[in-house]
Amino acid sequence: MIRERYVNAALLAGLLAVPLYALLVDEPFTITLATRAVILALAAVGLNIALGWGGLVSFGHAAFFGIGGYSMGILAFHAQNFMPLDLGFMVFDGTKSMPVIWLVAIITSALAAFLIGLLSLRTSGVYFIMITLAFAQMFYYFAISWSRYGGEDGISIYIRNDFPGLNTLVPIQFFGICFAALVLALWLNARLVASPFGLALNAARQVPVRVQTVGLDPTRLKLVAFVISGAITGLAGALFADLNRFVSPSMFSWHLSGELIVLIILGGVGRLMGPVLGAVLFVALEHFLGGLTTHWHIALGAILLGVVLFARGGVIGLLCGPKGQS
Amino acid sequence: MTDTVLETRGITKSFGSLCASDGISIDLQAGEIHAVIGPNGAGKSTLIHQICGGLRPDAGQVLLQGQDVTALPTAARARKGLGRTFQISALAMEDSVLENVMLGALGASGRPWRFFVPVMGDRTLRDRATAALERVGLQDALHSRTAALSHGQRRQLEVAVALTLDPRAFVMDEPMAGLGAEGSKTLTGFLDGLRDQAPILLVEHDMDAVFALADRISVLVYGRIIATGTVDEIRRDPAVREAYLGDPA
Amino acid sequence: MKKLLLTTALAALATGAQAEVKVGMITTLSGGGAGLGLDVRDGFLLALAQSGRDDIELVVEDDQQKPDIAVQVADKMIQSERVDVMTGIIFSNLAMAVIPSAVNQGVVYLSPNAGPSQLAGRGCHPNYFNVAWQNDNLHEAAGAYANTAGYSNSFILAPNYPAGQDALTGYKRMYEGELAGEIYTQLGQTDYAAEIAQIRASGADSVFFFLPGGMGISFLKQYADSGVDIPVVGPAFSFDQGILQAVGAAALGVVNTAQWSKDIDIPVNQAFVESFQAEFGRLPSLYASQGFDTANLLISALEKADPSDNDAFRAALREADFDSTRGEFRFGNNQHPIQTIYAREVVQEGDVFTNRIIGVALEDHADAYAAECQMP
Amino acid sequence: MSTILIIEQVLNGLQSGVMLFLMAAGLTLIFGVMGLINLAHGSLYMVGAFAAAAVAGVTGSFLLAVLAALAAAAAAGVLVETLVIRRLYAADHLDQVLATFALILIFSEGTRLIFGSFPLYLDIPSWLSGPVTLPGGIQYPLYRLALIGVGLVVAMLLWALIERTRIGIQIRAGENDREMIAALGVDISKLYTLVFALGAALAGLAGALVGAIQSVQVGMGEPVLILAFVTIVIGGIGSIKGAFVGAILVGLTQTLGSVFLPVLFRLFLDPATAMSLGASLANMAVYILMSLVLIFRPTGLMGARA
Repeated sequence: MIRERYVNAALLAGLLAVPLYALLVDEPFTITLATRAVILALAAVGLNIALGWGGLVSFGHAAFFGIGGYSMGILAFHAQNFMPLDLGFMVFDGTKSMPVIWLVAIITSALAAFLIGLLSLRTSGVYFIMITLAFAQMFYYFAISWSRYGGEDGISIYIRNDFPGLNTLVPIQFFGICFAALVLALWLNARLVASPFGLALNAARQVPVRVQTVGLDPTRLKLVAFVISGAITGLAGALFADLNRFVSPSMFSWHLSGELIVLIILGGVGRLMGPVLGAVLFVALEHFLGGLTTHWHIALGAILLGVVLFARGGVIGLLCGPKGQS
Repeated sequence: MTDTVLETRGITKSFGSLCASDGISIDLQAGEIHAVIGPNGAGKSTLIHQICGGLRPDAGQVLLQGQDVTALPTAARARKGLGRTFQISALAMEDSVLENVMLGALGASGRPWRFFVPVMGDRTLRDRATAALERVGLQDALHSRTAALSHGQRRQLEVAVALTLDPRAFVMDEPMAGLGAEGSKTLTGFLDGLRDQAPILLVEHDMDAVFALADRISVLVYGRIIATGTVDEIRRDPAVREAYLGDPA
Repeated sequence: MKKLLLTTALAALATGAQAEVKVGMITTLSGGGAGLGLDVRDGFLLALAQSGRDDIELVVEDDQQKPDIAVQVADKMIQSERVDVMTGIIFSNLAMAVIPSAVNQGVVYLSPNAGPSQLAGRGCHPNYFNVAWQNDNLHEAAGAYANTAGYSNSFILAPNYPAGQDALTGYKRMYEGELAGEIYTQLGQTDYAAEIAQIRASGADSVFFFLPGGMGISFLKQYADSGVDIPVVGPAFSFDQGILQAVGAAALGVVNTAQWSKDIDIPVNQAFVESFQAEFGRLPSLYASQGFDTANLLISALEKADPSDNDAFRAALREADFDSTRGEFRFGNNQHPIQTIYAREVVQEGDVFTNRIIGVALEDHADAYAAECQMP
Repeated sequence: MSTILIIEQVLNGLQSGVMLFLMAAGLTLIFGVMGLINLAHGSLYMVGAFAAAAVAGVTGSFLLAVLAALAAAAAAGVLVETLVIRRLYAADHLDQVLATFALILIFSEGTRLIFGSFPLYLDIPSWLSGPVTLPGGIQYPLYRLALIGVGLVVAMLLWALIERTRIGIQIRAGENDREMIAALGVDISKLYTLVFALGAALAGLAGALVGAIQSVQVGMGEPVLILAFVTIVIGGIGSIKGAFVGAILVGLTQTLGSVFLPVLFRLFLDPATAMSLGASLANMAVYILMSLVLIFRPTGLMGARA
C-alpha cells in the first residue's frame, strides 16, 4: 500500500503539471479541461466536509453550486448591461470583480446552507437525502421561471470577470486562480479535520449519542459543517460560472448533486483528496470515453459499478488501504 | 449520607398502553453506589434514558444537585455533571483511543468551536485525557484504533471518557455486560474506588458485582420500584424474592 | 450507401492535414433531444458528401443538451481544433451559452436550428447567421393562419420557460382574435389532463400550443383521447417527421406551420428528400432540411471566399447564393432568413404519417427584431 | 370555475396518483425489505414502456403489450438483482446510490443503442379510447378511468398479498427482523429476488400504462423516479399504506396546484404575473409539501418513529 500523503502530493503535482505542459505545447483546451476538473473538485471538497466527515448525505448540494453561479451571473449581468440592481434598501451597480463576487457567493450560499440545514437536520438517513433534494429542486424550478434572469436560458456573461493583476481570459491564469482556491480549500479542510471542531464532528457522525453525553450538541456541529460545506460548494459554483461565462438552472439540477456525490465515492469518501481524484478521473473519463463513442455512458456506468463492487473506499482506498490505516 | 446528588421524583413514562416507568422515585447520595436491578423488560433502560435526557418523562421530575433538569437535553445534563457509560459501547470506532478520550475532554472544556488549531496540540485537553486513561489503565493503548480493542478495554475506555468530564454523578448501564469473570473482577475493583470521586447509579445484571459494590439496591419490576435497601435487606425481602428471583415466599 | 457516406465523412475527419476549412458542429446526439441533433447532422453530412469537396473537415461533438457541456465543447473547438466555422446547436438555451462568446472570438456561426430573439435584435453580430428561423417565426405564422382560418377565440399554452413565453408572444403578435385562456405548463410535464379539462371548459374555437419533444407527443395523444374536438394549431416542432410516428393517428388533421415541407415541389427539394431517404432509410425532417441548407450555404460561400478573409467570407454568406430546399431564401439585415412559412396538415401516406402543405401562412416574412439590429 | 371542472381535476389528480403509487409501491417495498435505495427504479419503468411499445408494434395487441411490459421489467429486475444489487444489501446508502446511478446510465444508453433516439409509438387500444359521460355530465376519457381502476385493483391485490399470504408474512418479517426469517428457514436471497422482481414488474406496468398516453422515450423514467421518491418519503419509507396516501397526495397537489394556484394569484396580482408566479409555484408545490411533512414528521406520515 502506498502512503496516502504521497498519493496526495503526486495528485496535486500532476494537476499542476498537466496544464503547464499544455501551455508549453500550446494546447489551451487541456488547460480548460483541467480547470473544469479543479472546479468540480472544489465543489466536491465542499460536499465532502458534510458527507465524509459529518455523515450528511446531501443530495441537494447543487443548490449551493447554483447559488454561487447565480451570484456571479446576476452581479456580472447588471454590470455588463449597466443596469443598476435595486435591492430596495440600496442600489448596486453589479460588479465584474471576482473577489467581490466570491464574497457574495460564499455569504449567500452559506446563508442558504444554514436555512436548509436547520430544517433538514430534523431528519436523518434517507429522509435527509430526500429533503435536501427537495430544497435543491425548489431552487431549480424557481430559476427556470425566473424570467428576469433568463429563466431556462440562463445568463450569458460575454467577458470573464476581472481579478486584480491578472488577465483572466488567458486560460492558464484562470486555472491558477481556481487551483489556488482548491489548495486553499484543501488546506482549510485539513486544518478543520484536525481541529477540536473536526474531532467533535467526526464523533458526531459515528456516535451522536456519545457526543451528547460529553455535553456537546451533534446537530449543531453538523449544521456548522453543512454551512462550511455549502459555502465552499457555492464558491465553486461562482468559479464554474466564470469558466463557462454562463449560468443556467442546470447548475441546480439533481444530476449535478448526484455527480458531486459520484466524484466523492469514486475518489474516496472522507479522504482529503478523494474528491480531487474523483473529479480528475471523471473529467478524464468524460473526455476520453466521449471521444470514442456517443454511447460512452455505458462504459462510464460499468466503470462506476466496478468501483462500487470491487473498490470499496474509492480509488484512494484501493491505492492506500482503508481510512485511518496509513 | 445526607447529600443527594441525583434524584428522580415520581417519574412516569408510558408507551401506548405499556407503562414503562410508573412513578419511580430514586435517589443517589454522595459517595455511594446505588444499584438498580430488575428482570428483563422491567424498564431499566427507560429509566436511564429519562435520567440522562434521551426521553422526556410524562410526569415527575429529574433533579441533579437539587436542580430540576427534567426539561434539559442530554448535552446540557452532561455539562451539569452527569457522566454516563453505555451498555453497548458508544465509541467512535474509527478513531484512536486517545481521540475518544479527547472528545470527552473537549466536551468538558465546552470549547468545540475552534476550527484552525490542531486539537492534539492542546496541552490542557491532552493532559486531562491522558490522566483519565491512566486512571483506567489504558495508557499503553493510547494510539490503538478503538475497533481493535478487546471488549474489556472498550468498557474501560467508556469509563475513561466519562471520567474526563469530572462528573458529579455517574450513570452506568450494565458495565459488566459481556465481560469474562476476570474482566468483571478488575472492573469491580476499579468501580469500588471510583465512588469516592462521584457516586454511581449502577444498572447491572451481574449479581456478584452488584452485591460486591452496592451500598444500596433498588429493585425495579414492571416499571415500579418494589424495594430499596442495603444488600442484606434486599436479599431478605420476600417481595423481591418472589417477583425477581421467582422464589415463592 | 449509408456506410459509404459515413466512411467518407470519417475519412475527411482523419485526413485533416490537407483540409483547408475546419467546421465544428456542436449538436445534441444523446439524451431526450438526440433525434433533432442526429437529423441536423445527417442533413449536413449529406450536403457535404454531395458537394464532393474534400477540403472541408467536419468535427462533430455531442453537447448532451447540457449548456455547460456545450460551452466546454465550444472552448475545445475554438482553442484546440481552431475551427473557422461553427454550427449545429439545437436548443436556444445552449445557443445563448455558446454563440455570443464564440462570435466575439472571431468564429463564424451558422445556426441550423435555434434563433433566440436576443441574437436577432440588439445582440445581432456580423459573424452570426441564422439559416433556420428566428424563434418567433413559426408561432407568428400560426397566429396568422388562425386569422385566415377564421378563429376568434384561441386557447394557448406553452411551457413556463423563455422559448415558451416567446411562443405565446409570437402567436399573439399576429393573431387578431380573443383569448379563451392562456396557460404556462411545467417544463418536461408529461400529463396534460388538467390543461385539457380547462380547454374543454373554456369554450375556445381553437387551440394553439408549443410543446417541443416528448411534451408534445404526450399532449396530442391525451388531447385526441379526451374527446375534445376543438381544432389545434401549432408550430412544426411537434409534428415533424421524427416524432410524428410516435404521436400516431392522434395528430391527423392538425395544422402546423413550417418554412419547409417534403412536398415543396422544386427539384432541389425533391432530390434532397429522395437522397436523404436513400442514404439514411428514413424520411427527412424539418431539422434535416435545415442541416442540409446550412451546409449548402456554407459551401456556396466557400466557392467565393476563404474564411481567413473574414469580410469577404461574410459577404459571400450574406448573399445566400445557394439552392435552398425551401425555395427562395435570403437574409435580412440581421442575417436571419426572410422566407415564406407554410401551413401544413398532418396526413397518412400508407403506414407513414407525414405533412402536406395546405397553404401559405406568411409570405416573405422577416422577424420582429430586425429593426433593433444595428447592422445595415 | 365550475364544479364539473373541479371534479374532473380531482379525477385527474387521482389518476396520476394511482400510477405514481405503482412506482412508489415497488420502491418502498425494496427499501423496506432490503434496505436498498434503488435509483434505477425509473429505468425499470422505461423498460416496461419500451417492451410494451415494441410488442404492440409487432402484435398490435395492447394486452399482450402490457404482459410483455410486466415480464420484461420483472426479468430485468431479476437480472439486475442477481448480478449487481445483491452485493449491495450490506453496503451503505452511498454505495447503493452510486451503483444504481451507474445502472441508470447503462439502462438509458443501452435502450438508446437498441431502440434509437426517436420516441416510440404506443397507443391506447381502441376499446379503451375516447371519452365517456359520467353522472353529472362530466366527459372523462375512458382510458384514464381504467387507469384509476387498475391502480386501485393493484393496490388492493398488493395489500392482500402482504397481509393475507405466506409470502406477505415473510416480507413483513423481512422488514422487521432479518435474522428471524432466516431462522424460520426462509431462503432469504430468493425472497429478496422475488420482492425486487415484484417491484420491477409494478414499475414496468406503470411504464406501459402511462406510456400509452405519453411519449415512450429514453429518460422518461427520471422525473417519475424523483416523484416516486418524494411520494414514499412523504408516506414514510417502507410503508405500502404510506406510499398509497403519499401518491394520492402528490397526484392531487400537482394537478390541483397547477390549475388553482394561478387562479388564486389572479385575485390579487395582475394576470401575467399571476400566471407565471402560479406556474412556478405549482412546479415547486410537491417539494414544498414534502419538506413541510418532513419538518413536522421527520419520518413521513406513516413511517416508523426514528
